[in-house]
Amino acid sequence: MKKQVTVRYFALFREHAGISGETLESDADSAAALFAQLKHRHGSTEPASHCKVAINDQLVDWDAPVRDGDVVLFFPPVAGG
Amino acid sequence: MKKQVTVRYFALFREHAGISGETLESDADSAAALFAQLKHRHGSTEPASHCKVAINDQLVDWDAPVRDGDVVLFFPPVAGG
Amino acid sequence: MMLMTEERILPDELSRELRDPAAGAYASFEGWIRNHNDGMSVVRLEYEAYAPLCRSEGERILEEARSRWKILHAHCVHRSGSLEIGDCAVWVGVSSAHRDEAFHACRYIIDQVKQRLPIWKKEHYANGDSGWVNCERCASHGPHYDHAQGLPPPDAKAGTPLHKRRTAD
Amino acid sequence: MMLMTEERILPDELSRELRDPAAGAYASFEGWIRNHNDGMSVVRLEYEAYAPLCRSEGERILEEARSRWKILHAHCVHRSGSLEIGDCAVWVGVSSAHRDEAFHACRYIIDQVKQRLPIWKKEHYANGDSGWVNCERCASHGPHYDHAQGLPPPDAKAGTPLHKRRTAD
Repeated sequence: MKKQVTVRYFALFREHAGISGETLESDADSAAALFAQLKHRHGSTEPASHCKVAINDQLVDWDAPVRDGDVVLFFPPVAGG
Repeated sequence: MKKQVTVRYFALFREHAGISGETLESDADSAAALFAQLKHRHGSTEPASHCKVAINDQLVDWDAPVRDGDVVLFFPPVAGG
Repeated sequence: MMLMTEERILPDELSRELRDPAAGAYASFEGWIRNHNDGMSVVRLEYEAYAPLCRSEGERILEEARSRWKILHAHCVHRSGSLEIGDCAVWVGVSSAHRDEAFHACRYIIDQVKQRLPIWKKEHYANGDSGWVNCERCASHGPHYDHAQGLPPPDAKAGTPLHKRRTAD
Repeated sequence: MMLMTEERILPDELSRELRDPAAGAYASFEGWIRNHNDGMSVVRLEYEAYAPLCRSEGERILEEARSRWKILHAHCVHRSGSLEIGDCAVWVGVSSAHRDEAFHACRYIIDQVKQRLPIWKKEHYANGDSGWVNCERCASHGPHYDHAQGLPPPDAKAGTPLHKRRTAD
């Protein structure tokens, strides 16, 4: 089923996408599926497990469901400090 | 052989002795022997190995020789920081 | 308390908030911007952070430290934006009755902060190139563990290392 | 650099001396005067130090840290005289390229300083009593390992614990 989601890209992903976010329609059931569908945007060829995902400002597992109206944040590997 | 040495007492030893130091004659061959001879002054009944000794501002082992003119410092167990 | 800031970090003021008559020990850590990384001469760093999650995840880390060790107070502040060599990028402070707990908690917090907070840094090199810094955990898997292998460098000139192994610790 | 001082310790000024463009990490420790020790309420501490040997032994400890870990700078300052609750009695700061070395060296220095420098502290309690604080290493041997067993308390009232097990870490 198609749902509308807002996606945000960070750092490397943002630079590759050329945009910091977009709202789109997707039938992806999970965060992982959505990440795979948007590979052309964020540009990462590596497994999602190396990156992180948050839905509605909560860090979630990659198998977390994506629901209509969700805001999904894709984080490349972090490097703080 | 008698030699003249200057002894200094610190902290607990100084308070027990009632003086911070004295110059005296002794035939003690080692720092340990001098410490034992002066037990009535520093008041410590425990083995010298729990304390420290310096001669002429160098920390030394308890079997270090005591020579004429030496300044011998007796340190109770330390507790810095 | 976990804070994100674009202002200069002032450890002296921050440490005052950890003071406590029952505290006998205070351990702190600061991450400073280094002038080199992996053989490259670094002139400047840019930190990008997603502040809302940095704060919530940071608070979680501090809470974990408090539950694991008997400490009195623990704070962390992380900067974002553009930083110069010598600038303080992150500060962690912990106070406790005894020093063992302060040291362990301080180390735990900085280690977790570096692995879990959504923060990324881009190094700018003396030769004009720039590159995103690879995460620490990946770096520990060796040079072949490269997250972005095959990813076309979006803003890099030829020869720019896209991911650096490690930076300021 | 190992310093002994009777003045207030200012960590912020001291840390500036450890700054280095090659430094990515700065770990520091401060020992603060605690208001309690071993169940007794402490109001003040007096530190007696033999400064010449504190300096030379302190320099030796710093040199050991430099030879064991790849660090850039390491300093230590210890106070003597009369200190109040909350005062900083000792400060250790270490800078290095990476954080692991700074943490290890900082911990090593404070541990050694507490065991090796000729410094003694006398606690003054809320009830008017006072007592010399036992050393850490002896404390770790348990309550029966008492250096001064049998030694008559020179200035203590009846019931004063002559040696306390531990104090501010």
